[in-house]
Amino acid sequence: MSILVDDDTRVVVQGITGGEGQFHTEQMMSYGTNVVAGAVPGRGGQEVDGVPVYDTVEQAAREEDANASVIFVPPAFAADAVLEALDSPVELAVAITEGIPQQDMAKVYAQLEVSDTDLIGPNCPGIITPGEAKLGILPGNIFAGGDVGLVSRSGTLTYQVVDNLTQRGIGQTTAIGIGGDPIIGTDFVDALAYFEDDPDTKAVAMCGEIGGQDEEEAAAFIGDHMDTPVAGFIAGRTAPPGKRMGHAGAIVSGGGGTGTAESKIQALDDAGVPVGDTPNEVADHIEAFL
Amino acid sequence: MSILVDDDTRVVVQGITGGEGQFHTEQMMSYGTNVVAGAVPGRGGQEVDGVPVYDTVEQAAREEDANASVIFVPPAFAADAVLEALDSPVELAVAITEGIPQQDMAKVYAQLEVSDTDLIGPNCPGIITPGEAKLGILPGNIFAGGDVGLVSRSGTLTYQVVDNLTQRGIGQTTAIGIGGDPIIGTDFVDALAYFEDDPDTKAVAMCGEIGGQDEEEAAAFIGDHMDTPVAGFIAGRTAPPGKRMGHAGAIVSGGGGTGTAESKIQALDDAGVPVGDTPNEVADHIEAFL
Amino acid sequence: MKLHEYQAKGVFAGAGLPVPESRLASTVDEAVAAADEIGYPVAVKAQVQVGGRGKAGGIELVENETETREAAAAILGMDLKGLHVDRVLVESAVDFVDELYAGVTMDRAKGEPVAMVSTEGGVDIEEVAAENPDAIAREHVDPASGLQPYQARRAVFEAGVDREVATDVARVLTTLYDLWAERDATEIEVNPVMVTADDDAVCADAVMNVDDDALFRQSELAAMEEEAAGDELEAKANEYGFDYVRLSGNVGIIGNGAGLVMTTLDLVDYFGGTPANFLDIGGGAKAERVTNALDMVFSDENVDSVVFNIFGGITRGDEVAKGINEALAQFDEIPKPVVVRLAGTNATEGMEILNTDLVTVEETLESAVERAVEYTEGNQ
Amino acid sequence: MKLHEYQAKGVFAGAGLPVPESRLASTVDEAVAAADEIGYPVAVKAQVQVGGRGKAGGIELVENETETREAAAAILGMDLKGLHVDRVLVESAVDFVDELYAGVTMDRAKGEPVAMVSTEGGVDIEEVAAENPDAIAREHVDPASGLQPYQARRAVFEAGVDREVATDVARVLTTLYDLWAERDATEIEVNPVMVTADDDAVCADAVMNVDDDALFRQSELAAMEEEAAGDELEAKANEYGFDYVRLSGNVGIIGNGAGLVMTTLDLVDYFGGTPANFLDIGGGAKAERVTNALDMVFSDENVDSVVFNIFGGITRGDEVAKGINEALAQFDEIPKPVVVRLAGTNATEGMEILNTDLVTVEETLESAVERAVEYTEGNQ
Repeated sequence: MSILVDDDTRVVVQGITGGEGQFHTEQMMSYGTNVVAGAVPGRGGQEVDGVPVYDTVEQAAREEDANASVIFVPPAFAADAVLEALDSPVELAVAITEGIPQQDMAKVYAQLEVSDTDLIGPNCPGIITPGEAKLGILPGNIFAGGDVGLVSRSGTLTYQVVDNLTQRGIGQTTAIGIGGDPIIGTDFVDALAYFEDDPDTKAVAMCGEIGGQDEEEAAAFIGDHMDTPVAGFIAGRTAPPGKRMGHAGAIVSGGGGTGTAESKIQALDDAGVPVGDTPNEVADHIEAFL
Repeated sequence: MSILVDDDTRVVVQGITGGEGQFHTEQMMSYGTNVVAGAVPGRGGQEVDGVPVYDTVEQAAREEDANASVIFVPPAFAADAVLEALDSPVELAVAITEGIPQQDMAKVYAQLEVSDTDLIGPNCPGIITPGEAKLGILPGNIFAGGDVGLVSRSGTLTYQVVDNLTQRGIGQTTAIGIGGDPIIGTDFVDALAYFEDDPDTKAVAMCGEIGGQDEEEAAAFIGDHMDTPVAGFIAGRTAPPGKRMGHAGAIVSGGGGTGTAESKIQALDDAGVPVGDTPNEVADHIEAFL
Repeated sequence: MKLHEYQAKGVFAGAGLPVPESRLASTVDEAVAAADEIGYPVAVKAQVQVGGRGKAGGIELVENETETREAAAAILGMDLKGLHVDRVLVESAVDFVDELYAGVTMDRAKGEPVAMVSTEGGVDIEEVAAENPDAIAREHVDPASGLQPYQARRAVFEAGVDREVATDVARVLTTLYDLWAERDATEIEVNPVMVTADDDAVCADAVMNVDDDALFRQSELAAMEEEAAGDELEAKANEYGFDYVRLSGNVGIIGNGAGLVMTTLDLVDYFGGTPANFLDIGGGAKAERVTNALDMVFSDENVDSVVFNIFGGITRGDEVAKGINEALAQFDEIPKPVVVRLAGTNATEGMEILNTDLVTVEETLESAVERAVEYTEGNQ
Repeated sequence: MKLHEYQAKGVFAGAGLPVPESRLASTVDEAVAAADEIGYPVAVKAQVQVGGRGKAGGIELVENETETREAAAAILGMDLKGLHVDRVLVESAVDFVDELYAGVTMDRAKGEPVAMVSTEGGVDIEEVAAENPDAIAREHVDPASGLQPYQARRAVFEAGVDREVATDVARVLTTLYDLWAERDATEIEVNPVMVTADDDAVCADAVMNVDDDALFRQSELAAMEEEAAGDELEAKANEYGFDYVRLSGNVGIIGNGAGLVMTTLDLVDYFGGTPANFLDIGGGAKAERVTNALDMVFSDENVDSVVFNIFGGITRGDEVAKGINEALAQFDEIPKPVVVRLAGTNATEGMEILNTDLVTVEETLESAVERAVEYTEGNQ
């Protein structure tokens, strides 16, 4: 089993005719993902790699039974593309786009609360259920099917941890990169709840980073609601306060002692979650759980 | 019994320091309404006729346990005043103000759907439960306690019908003027549902007018959901199509045959609701029900 | 408040919408000069606020000066559905291959704005709505968020607008919505949006109605309001601040509150008479307003009798009676019989004051109307 | 992007917010001339983007020319928390009776904007937030609707702002929110809002940070962006388009993806070293970016060794290897030892290409970092 995406996921790619959209559509398809449609306004009727393109997500969902969308739309138009997905029959939208203005995302977030559609991202690598479906830009070859769930705010750090797992023969149910922006759809708590409900996920690796309070909230959730064991990693222990390090999310606010690596590690520790000093140590903890 | 307002209604008057607000506060109090506070920004700490004034509705509700608001705020600021009431602990807001811009009301309407507070109006005479509470500008002396509910889009027409009832010894549980604007809070269906649920209301008089489809919807509701008998009146049978007659609501759209007096009378007739040719005939029908 | 086509197009152009080049003209010579500046062919369009101007002969397409003179001479001064044409818009004629409809209005049943688009443009859209409702794609709009670009695209593609012009039309629709919201419109319609052979979208007509209640914050639009053309009595009502509609009958009607006044009209009809007008003096009216109202109804030559029906709520019966007395005191002889019915607040006090030598008093609404209709019967 | 106080106040003034009269000055003479124009007393304020300027001696209140000369001379050229002061704002001094705080920011936990007001102005608001959180009234805002006037009033009255100035402060708060929304700000703070003896509210300071991702639609604000003052390497990183932060250690770090680069820094620390920088070359980097990144890290005199850690996703290992080879080919002698670790997409191909005469190759993240730290040990 898996969470959110699997063999039955039928993907529409928003922005399929763009460079990135086209490249990753090929990659997703060659991984075996069921890409059934593209959606680009004004490009309806065309084909990209044999995939029919529609003018709207609505049409793609209606004509091709698409139930998930992956969004490769430039930042200035991406929030509108996400809103289009949220207001369509697709059940899951995965926004890869980096650099969406924060206020656009605040408006998207307000709509998320009234939409039945889940959002992963933006500014994320996507989601993969090894051997079944890959929605996004994750390098498929490092993943392997298995019984560990993975959720991470960071892209390449995800790959690193997955690699540490796969190299020692530990496969994954599903891996989700939730993205490092200040405002995102699916967060740690959402993803952990899905993994807790998935009978095939025997352990979860969770990669956080400094900034915000998401890891603290995740720790509280784990302590209160999870039986599945979780191992954690927090990037940015050495980041100086107030310095922006790549992710908009990775700013230590300094206010009230939260948001720092220390507060996150402490919170996880309090919830009984072992935190690795290195990515490889996370794999050690996971291995010990199994 | 009664609907929405009674002896336990504790009223805050928004705009109590204005001319209309002050006059009708006196009127409401002399009718016996429990006016416990006023709310006017910057006027907190003052008193009007012995009623303490607060700066916000929130404070009035907290300090004086106000659970209903009557709004006498000039049109340019009235929508904000309604929003304040909707976002406060009061359970009922009655907006008397006439001439609120339509787009302001559209925004209020969107908030109504997520608020726990009911709205009556705007541009309405208010609501009265004879002998218990009067919220608004209705002339209290023409009402009498009894077992007939009344709901009307028009102010003075309400008085006319009430007078016809009271004159022949038929009293009222509660009378509501819902207002004639295109966008209002409580509509016919809402009010009829309240009356249907009120065991003391033995019959309902409903006064509609041309324009919109509210009476048609009310007719459908009566046919499907009401056991309490309803008698109706429709004003504007002789109004020429397309002419605006006072109320913004009273425009016959001409599109699709709805909105005209004929379509409304037909719909009520189909739902088994007798429609009087004169206000007095409405009283005849009501008398026959009792 | 309805804007004229030329006013609405000015507003549209200011918002960046594609409108044809045009000039306003009040004389034949001005029309010819305008056509010369713009370049032929041009359309000469009567600037009156009625629908169906084209069918009624109020729009002519002309190719040269002679035709312009002819058309302008014919249209200027024309009576178009009861309205006098005193200006024409001379406008560059659009060479179109397709006509669409785009509009924004309030869906009062849902309390939400709705944006609409259809490929059935250039014809009566209400007919389309009645006969083929699916030909109009509709998007309801959260008034706080506004019409989102994806919604506009969805509507346009659902309506079946050609793909080559679809995104332009979607942009027209979002701009129309933004205008609707920013300018407190109650209705905006472009019928037709013309599609040219080059796949450009052009707003060839423009209807824009503005919320009277919002004019206080729309100073630019408020400044466009003109004296009500045509009916002198309606102009007077405007001046007095009455809700007034002139009708074709002979029973003059004055009352307070739209619903009650409409009911009074209906009762006139019920008792076999015909109403001469709708006149609502509003809530809380003082003596002076009452005097003005009587003055208006007396000025209407068609009126043979007057029914004065007041149910006092905020309006006080004694104030009304005072106003009636004052108004009638001006006359040596009362010009038309007046029936008065007072009820509600201070009705008893009013009855005491009322000079019953000058008016007929009735107790009930029904009897008052019946009496007023009777008074007209000798004159029919 | 952070605006300078003078820039933010310009934006505020444009939105109709009350700000004191002020002039920008780069020399002592300009400061004196500005003070003369404005009239004494004035405040002379260092224009650098750090908090706590007052305590650090960057703000002086002066009464006359002598004091202005002294203050301007002292502040201009001053080093304030590591930043060079080259301009001062000379500003009319507000005679205040009270100091408030007003601000708007994003509450990322709720995904909603929040407007804040407090009577505890003029002091470190983060301390207030930590020690007395109830002293700050907060209103969360639906970003589609914006901050409603009643919300602003509720916050202001809840905070306990004096009634006489409350509605003015509420108006300041709604205007700050509108600016925040219209100008794509991530944070706006006025600390203090000064209240004068006449019950006027004046924005005496102004902090405004703008979303870098939204500068494409904020041309006026984007034009205010200046070359990063001070650090030459950070300026260079800006030019190359890298996410770069200079730190105080001696292990140069290059990687792809913020999380992985932060992890690399953490591992340097874990193995007993100190990171010299954070440098994220981003996703899908081609050879040229790799060359630029190496160039940057080599330019940092503090760097004794470099660890190059790439986990290919979109980024391809062969492209990275090519870039490393090209960058190192420029040197007769490699200036600093470079440890390379490639994993993920095309890592094998990259390893084959890589000129291992010039770099040390490690298989794992841990071993790569450990080796780089070892290389620095001789130099410590």
